[in-house]
Amino acid sequence: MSTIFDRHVTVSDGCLLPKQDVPEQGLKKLIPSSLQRSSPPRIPQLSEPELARHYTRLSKLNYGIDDGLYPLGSCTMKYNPKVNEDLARLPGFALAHPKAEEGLVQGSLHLLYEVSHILSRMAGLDAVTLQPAAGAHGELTGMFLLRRYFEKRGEPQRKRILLPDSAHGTNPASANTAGFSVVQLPSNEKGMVDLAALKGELDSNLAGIMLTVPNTLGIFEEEILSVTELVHEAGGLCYFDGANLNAFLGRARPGDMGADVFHFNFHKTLSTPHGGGGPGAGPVAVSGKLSDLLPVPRIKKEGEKYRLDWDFPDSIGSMHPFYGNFGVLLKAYVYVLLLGDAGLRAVSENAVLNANYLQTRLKETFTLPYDRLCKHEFVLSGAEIGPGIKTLDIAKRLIDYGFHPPTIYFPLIVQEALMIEPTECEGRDTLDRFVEAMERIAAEAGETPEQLHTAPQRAPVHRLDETRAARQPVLTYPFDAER
Amino acid sequence: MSTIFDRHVTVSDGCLLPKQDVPEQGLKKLIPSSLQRSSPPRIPQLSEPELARHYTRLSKLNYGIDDGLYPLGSCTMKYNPKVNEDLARLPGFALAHPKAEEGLVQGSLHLLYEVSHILSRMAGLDAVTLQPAAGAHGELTGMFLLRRYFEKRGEPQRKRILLPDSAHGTNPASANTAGFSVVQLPSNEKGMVDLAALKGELDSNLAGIMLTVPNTLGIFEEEILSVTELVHEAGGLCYFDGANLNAFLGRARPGDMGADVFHFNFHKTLSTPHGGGGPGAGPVAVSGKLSDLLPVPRIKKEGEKYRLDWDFPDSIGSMHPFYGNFGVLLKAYVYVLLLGDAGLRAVSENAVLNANYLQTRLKETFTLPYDRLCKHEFVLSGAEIGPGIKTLDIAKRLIDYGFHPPTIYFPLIVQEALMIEPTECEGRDTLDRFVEAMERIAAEAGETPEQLHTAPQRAPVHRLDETRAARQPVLTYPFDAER
Amino acid sequence: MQYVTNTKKDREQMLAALGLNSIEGLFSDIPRPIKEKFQGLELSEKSELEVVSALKRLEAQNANWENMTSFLGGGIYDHYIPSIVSHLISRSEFYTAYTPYQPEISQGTLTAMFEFQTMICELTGMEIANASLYDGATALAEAVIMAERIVGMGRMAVARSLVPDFRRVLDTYCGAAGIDVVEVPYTGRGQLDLRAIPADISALAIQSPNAFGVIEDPTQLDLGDGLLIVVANPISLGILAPPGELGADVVVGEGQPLGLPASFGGPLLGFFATHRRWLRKVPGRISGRTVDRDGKEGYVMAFQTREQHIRRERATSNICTNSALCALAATIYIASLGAEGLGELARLNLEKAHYLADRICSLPGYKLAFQAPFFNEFTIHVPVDPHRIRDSLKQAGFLVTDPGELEALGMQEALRFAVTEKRTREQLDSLVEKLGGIK
Amino acid sequence: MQYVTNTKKDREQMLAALGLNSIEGLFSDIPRPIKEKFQGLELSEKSELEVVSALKRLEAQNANWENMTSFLGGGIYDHYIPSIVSHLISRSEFYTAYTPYQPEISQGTLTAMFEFQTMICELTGMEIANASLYDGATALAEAVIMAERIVGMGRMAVARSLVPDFRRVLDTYCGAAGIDVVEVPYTGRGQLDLRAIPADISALAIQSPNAFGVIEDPTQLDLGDGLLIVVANPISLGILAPPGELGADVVVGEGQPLGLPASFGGPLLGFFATHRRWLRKVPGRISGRTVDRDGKEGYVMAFQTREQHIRRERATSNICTNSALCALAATIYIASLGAEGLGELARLNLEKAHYLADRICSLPGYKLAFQAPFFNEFTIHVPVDPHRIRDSLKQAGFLVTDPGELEALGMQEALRFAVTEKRTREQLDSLVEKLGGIK
Ligand SMILES: Cc1ncc(COP(=O)(O)O)c(C=O)c1O
Ligand SMILES: Cc1ncc(COP(=O)(O)O)c(C=O)c1O
Repeated sequence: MSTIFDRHVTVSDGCLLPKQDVPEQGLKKLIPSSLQRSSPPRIPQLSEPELARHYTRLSKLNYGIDDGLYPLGSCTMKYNPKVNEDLARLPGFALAHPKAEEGLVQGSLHLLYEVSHILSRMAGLDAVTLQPAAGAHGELTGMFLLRRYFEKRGEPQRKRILLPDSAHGTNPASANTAGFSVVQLPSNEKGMVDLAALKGELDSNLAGIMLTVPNTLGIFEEEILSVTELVHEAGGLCYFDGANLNAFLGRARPGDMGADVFHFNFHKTLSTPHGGGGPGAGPVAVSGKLSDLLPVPRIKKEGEKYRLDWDFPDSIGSMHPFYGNFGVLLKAYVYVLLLGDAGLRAVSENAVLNANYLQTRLKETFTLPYDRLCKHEFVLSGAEIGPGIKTLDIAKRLIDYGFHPPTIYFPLIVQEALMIEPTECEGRDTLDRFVEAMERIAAEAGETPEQLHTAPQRAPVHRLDETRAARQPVLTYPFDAER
Repeated sequence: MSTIFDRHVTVSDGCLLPKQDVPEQGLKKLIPSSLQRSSPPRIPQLSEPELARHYTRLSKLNYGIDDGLYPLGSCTMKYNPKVNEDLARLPGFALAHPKAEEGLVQGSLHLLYEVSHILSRMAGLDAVTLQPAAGAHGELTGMFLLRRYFEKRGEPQRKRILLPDSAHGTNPASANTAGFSVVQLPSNEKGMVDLAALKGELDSNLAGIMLTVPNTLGIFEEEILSVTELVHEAGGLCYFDGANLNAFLGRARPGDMGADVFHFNFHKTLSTPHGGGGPGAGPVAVSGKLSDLLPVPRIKKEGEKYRLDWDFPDSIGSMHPFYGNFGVLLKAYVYVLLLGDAGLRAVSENAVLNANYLQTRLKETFTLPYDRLCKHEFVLSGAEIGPGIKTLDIAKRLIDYGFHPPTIYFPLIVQEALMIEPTECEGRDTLDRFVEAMERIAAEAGETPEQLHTAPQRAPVHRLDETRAARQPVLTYPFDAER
Repeated sequence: MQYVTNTKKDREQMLAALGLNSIEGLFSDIPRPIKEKFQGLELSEKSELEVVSALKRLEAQNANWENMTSFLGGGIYDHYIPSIVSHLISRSEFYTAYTPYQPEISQGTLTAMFEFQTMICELTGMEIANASLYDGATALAEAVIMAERIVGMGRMAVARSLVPDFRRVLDTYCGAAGIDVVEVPYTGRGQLDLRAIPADISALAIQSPNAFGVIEDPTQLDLGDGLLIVVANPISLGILAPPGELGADVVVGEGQPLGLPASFGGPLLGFFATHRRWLRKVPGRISGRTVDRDGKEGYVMAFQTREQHIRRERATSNICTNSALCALAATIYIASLGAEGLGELARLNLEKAHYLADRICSLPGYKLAFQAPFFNEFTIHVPVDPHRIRDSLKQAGFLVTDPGELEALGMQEALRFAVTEKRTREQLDSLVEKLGGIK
Repeated sequence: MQYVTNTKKDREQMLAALGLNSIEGLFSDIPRPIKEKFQGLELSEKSELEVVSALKRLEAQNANWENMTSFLGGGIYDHYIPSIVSHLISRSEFYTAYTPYQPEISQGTLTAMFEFQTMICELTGMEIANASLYDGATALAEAVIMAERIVGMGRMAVARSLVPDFRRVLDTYCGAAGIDVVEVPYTGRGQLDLRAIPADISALAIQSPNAFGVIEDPTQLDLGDGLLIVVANPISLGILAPPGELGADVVVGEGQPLGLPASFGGPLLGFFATHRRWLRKVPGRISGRTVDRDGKEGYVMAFQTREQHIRRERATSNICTNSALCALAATIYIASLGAEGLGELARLNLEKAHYLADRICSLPGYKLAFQAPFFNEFTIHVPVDPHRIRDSLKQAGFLVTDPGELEALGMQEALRFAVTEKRTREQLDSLVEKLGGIK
């Protein structure tokens, strides 16, 4: 893939920038020479036509949601409504400066206020911070809240966080960053939290548990109420990772399951685009006992005016320089307004229906380690499908069939995992075509395994050598190297 | 290529449209049943995700300017600045209704007024109508003007229009539609108007001549001043087709060459997108003697106010229901403001340089029937490049090399014509790659002609059977046919 | 200049390759007197930032259109355009492509054209449609020219109730093409006066709903050899009988209501549908299905022989560039609604318009100008100088069409209101309230 | 619901295939008490048209930002964003894609990430950079955490002249991570007080230009084992020496000035650059070049082993989703300017800011708060209550930052002005005129 550094350098003759309209004093006079740049950065300028072509070409090397099924488990790759994009670009919103006087940004504050309220109702929890910029950032916020909570209660020794072995990797990393130690809980044969094991970990150093509901196997913890009750009885708090909220949107609320902290993942559940890796939004809702600890500033309504409220002396501080990812929050707000309660229910209905339909059809061909009603996703094992065939091979071969592969090798408790989440947006036709491709791949695995090993063949590049990237790291353009 | 009619039909459960908020009276009461539709149109509704995917997929079957070189001769496929698109969508412009009171649309009228003035200066002519929606529409407007002019002068017998044999097909068609009879003028060995032949046609039935400058061979008529003088002396008028204005933008003006009528082609010269076949704009500039005949309404400035002026009793009428393609005119206005005089000169400089560079390099391999300095384009012949190879084969083979083919089989006076126009936007790198591809194709034509006959191989479809489309026309979706 | 890719060095090298030592050498073929007369625009190059500001200043000279409540209509309507339309037509592969001369790399445009043709046929009840014309008015003019070619009477009739914008264009074309135009009056119900239709015409052109908003009933017409051309509002066809089923020979119209902004009257979208037997007489581009070398389905521009490139002076019309991107927008718009949505949309318009009409008629002195069915637009006889009403309404942000337009059609003391799905009951009620206050 | 593709019939058939007879059967695993407690939002489904209107009404509750003349800064600046940036990042293949877990069909994102990393290294003078973090403030916090992991002193120092938004986040992270934060005062020139730097720190964090707009000179610093972290304004690096050349060990900052709208403070773009030797300690995604089976060049996410998926609790950081699309915007923005354009842009900012500063200082009682070099932002000592000045300016449409922000940093009676290339001389002059009139 050629980069812009490989391209023709244009020295623009014309004016891209306005002409200087004030008398110039000169760099020499204004900046001490020791603080001036001595040589220009090695950055080419492309003519606009070339710029357009370069990035149009790059875009075509990508696979997006508008290109087809994107069944990345745990990622909820649903359609990103176009209207979201337009509204986030309205100049009154896009140009508003975060340091403007409150009187100039009443509309923006009002919107944030509404979003907080909607989220708090959705979560069934008392208060919300909109600051976290992604799911993992929400987790970190939650962990900071727990830490502060126990410090305030005079229980600073509560430093153990329980985590099912099916948890997403960001959970332990977040807990760790906040100074907690992580204890892994084994899952039982149903893929759920093992209550006996849980009971064995309930001591006075327990800070809490981090759960994903439904869990990363796509299974709803049947004993969820017992789990949260046990943790609460032991003086701990329950953190819920909301990555999988799509499964019960419009039907159930984490607060009613015993959650004390819950993070939303807007770029999954609430239709905001993932942008090739962000920006996202990971607002956090908390139960009453944690609400005074939330980050500042918070948005407050006084009469008909909206204000920033800094007056929370127990607050953990700030997780974001301003009020969270406003542009992303706006898109989710639009989405919720469009859907309303009925639309939200339709989401979970179709998401779960699609997942179960796929699960039922695919388990004929692939191993389904936890065979039960699933929610919005399910996890197959790609092991033993053919001689020397790995899940990676299956994934790459799916590319040849025109599909984005599922999430692979996660959760860790399933060998050669294939984690499949179709979302509510896919229609039955697409699901049937996907099943057909998977069945053909299973057949190929036995008959023509080379086709899998050498896949993808129909992608812009063939299989890439990830090991080499780590062993011989080339992380910036090698200007000086002979290419 | 599957159409939306092949796709899954969705009955939307939700609301795409707002709910009815007035008391309903019912169709039955409001519309006589004989005037009601008895069965619904066979039009599927797609869910928005499916809609997005269908048209995203279709878009990827197209080749656009941002995908690479697009050397369609006579079409001036230059880069379409992105900022044009944004500004045409500004709500104050996009929402303005053409029947609004003048006071509500002063900005729109002002813009149109400015555009007229710029065009009149660019053409070196006195007055302008912005109504024509495309080049051919400009031609028709021009022909209507000529007709009216001679009627008014009491010379209704002037019905003969002279046309070089290199003229674009719309020229005779337009002249014809306006009731003129077309006389074809042979080109001389230099590819220019044959003065002797011209002199032979100058009689009292002469209405005028339609010229393209530079002509469709990309050659500037050296004797242009003699040609226009001769026509004028014979009592005729000179129509200039402005499709090729890019060749002398910022350097010369049709009015100074003797033009009485000149049409601009915005979607060629002035950077407005071609949209896969429009919308365009084809404003017409005229010399003083024709200015009272221009279509109404015209835009007038009175003090600081802009008005629509209907008061031209000699006007031919209206060529457009309103004021022309405002959105397109706006984009060209933006383009001209961005470029200024220096930028316009840079356009013709680079357009002509690129064309001559390509001509010089390609004539080594291909026949160049008129070998001289060209302007913005030139015409090769694809004849005799290999056994049984036609220009069509060369064009299709270029697709395999990733290029859009040139215009082919036009102008008619070159056998197996390949009409190549690189525009100012292309850089030398791209031109060199194109030359290389053409040279390889020439080699293949001798060595592996099958590769040309069966081209394209790397397009979404292979060579399409155009004859069949005419012999067995399928022009709408065959709902009833077994597919 | 940011749109030029060659560097100064490139240019020097390329000139050298041409054996030239200056750019002027490239223009040596332009006669000196011409070059000497040249005058520029006296505009300096500007940055994008400056031009954006300049255009926003111009925009600000317009009224704030987002705050206006529009009842303007007469061909151009204020319908809601779903966001997806603009997103999809903004894919550069669509909007920067040329006319699909090379079908193998233009299947996107050609497939969409085919879809558009099919949709227009479904809506109008005709057998074939072209891929677009400039606008509805020129589409009507082209239809008349086609009719004249087919029937050859040298004259045509047109309903007086045709919107004047169309009429002007029609007259202009007919004038130049030597076709006489005879006007047919309307009855007291605002409909075509069937008794006044002249004989020996190549075509009769009517509009339905017409300039007064009234729906015409052409079922009783008998034109002999003459063709019936119907100008239709495509949105109304969600519930109204397709003109093809009512006897139309050609159905044309303005496609702006199908997902295009008003844009001060352009670009627009002409559609054109007719009988299959006149296939080779239809102006404009047509996409047709065919197969490739391997038998795979694909689309091409069919019947290019009708066009100028090949037959030149015998071409069916001079249409080359037309309104393809607008047709694509309309196609996506229609597909986003589907048959059901189109019906629902039409009903929203219909009911809202009738609600408003009823409310207005409850005001003393206001009454419907015509007792005839209408769709989303209607004409009201008003008890006060309509120009004054229009002015007062404007102050309140309500826009209605110039009564002068109706006066020119013989309707004094009248105003026309168009009501789309965008108008809320609240807006309708407050319009009525405002009207009630005007004395 | 328009985003669901299954029809009612599809759903029935699929349920049947599952052996279920109602949708409720799909949710039988959710304990009944939970379902019984459920309460909805009490929001009905709305059409796009209604939601667009609702959002425009909210927008109208904001000031008309297009008419404001902004001198706001402090991290978020009002630079011009070329139109092409938004067009290109709006290609759905870019903005709807997930993190590039499958590199073979994500080369667009991965190549652009690689370009971004290269550009950041070129601008900052560092060897490696990551592909983005949430924002500049968390990037600083991550840098401190990395420094603590490397040096392990348990405390860090921070310049008092760091913008408060960054400081709050830094304090929050350090508090939770158990890192003590020591504040280093500024001198009378508004620069870091070199004599007040504590010993035994894992890192010193400074900002340049700092919260007063003053450019720091870190060349004389000696931190022992401690790392120097510099928060930089990327636009200033078009003319200012790269921090890497001045001794920085980590350079972080807010990328918003590189082509992102202010958007009320988010989404933003954190950048992070450091020495190659700490490659495996860097938080966030990194794109690396490799080859495919055929030796063709391509890109992958390198060093995923640092990340949570693999090493879980030993992960370098918990960053997963970051700010990829903003980084793409910045990449395109930078490429549209190139090195020359970046220099020109920086000079425009610099000169305009100095022009304004000079003009303001010509007013009686107004003077620069600090005699030190600045870039496009500066602090002025004012003779009138700065809050009152701010209010009066606001009435005239001129926006400046709350003086409270400076007061919290120990600067009384002061105002800060940021000046970008968007400000015209006319605007600057009228600001000065307005200021002169405030008594
Ligand atoms: C279960 C789960 N938790 C947390 C995360 C982290 O979310 P983010 O990427 O928004 O930081 C993810 C993302 O993949 C996830 O799937
Ligand atoms: C020389 C010439 N004249 C006229 C036209 C017709 O212009 P338009 O397609 O805008 O109607 C063309 C278009 O290809 C052309 O090349």
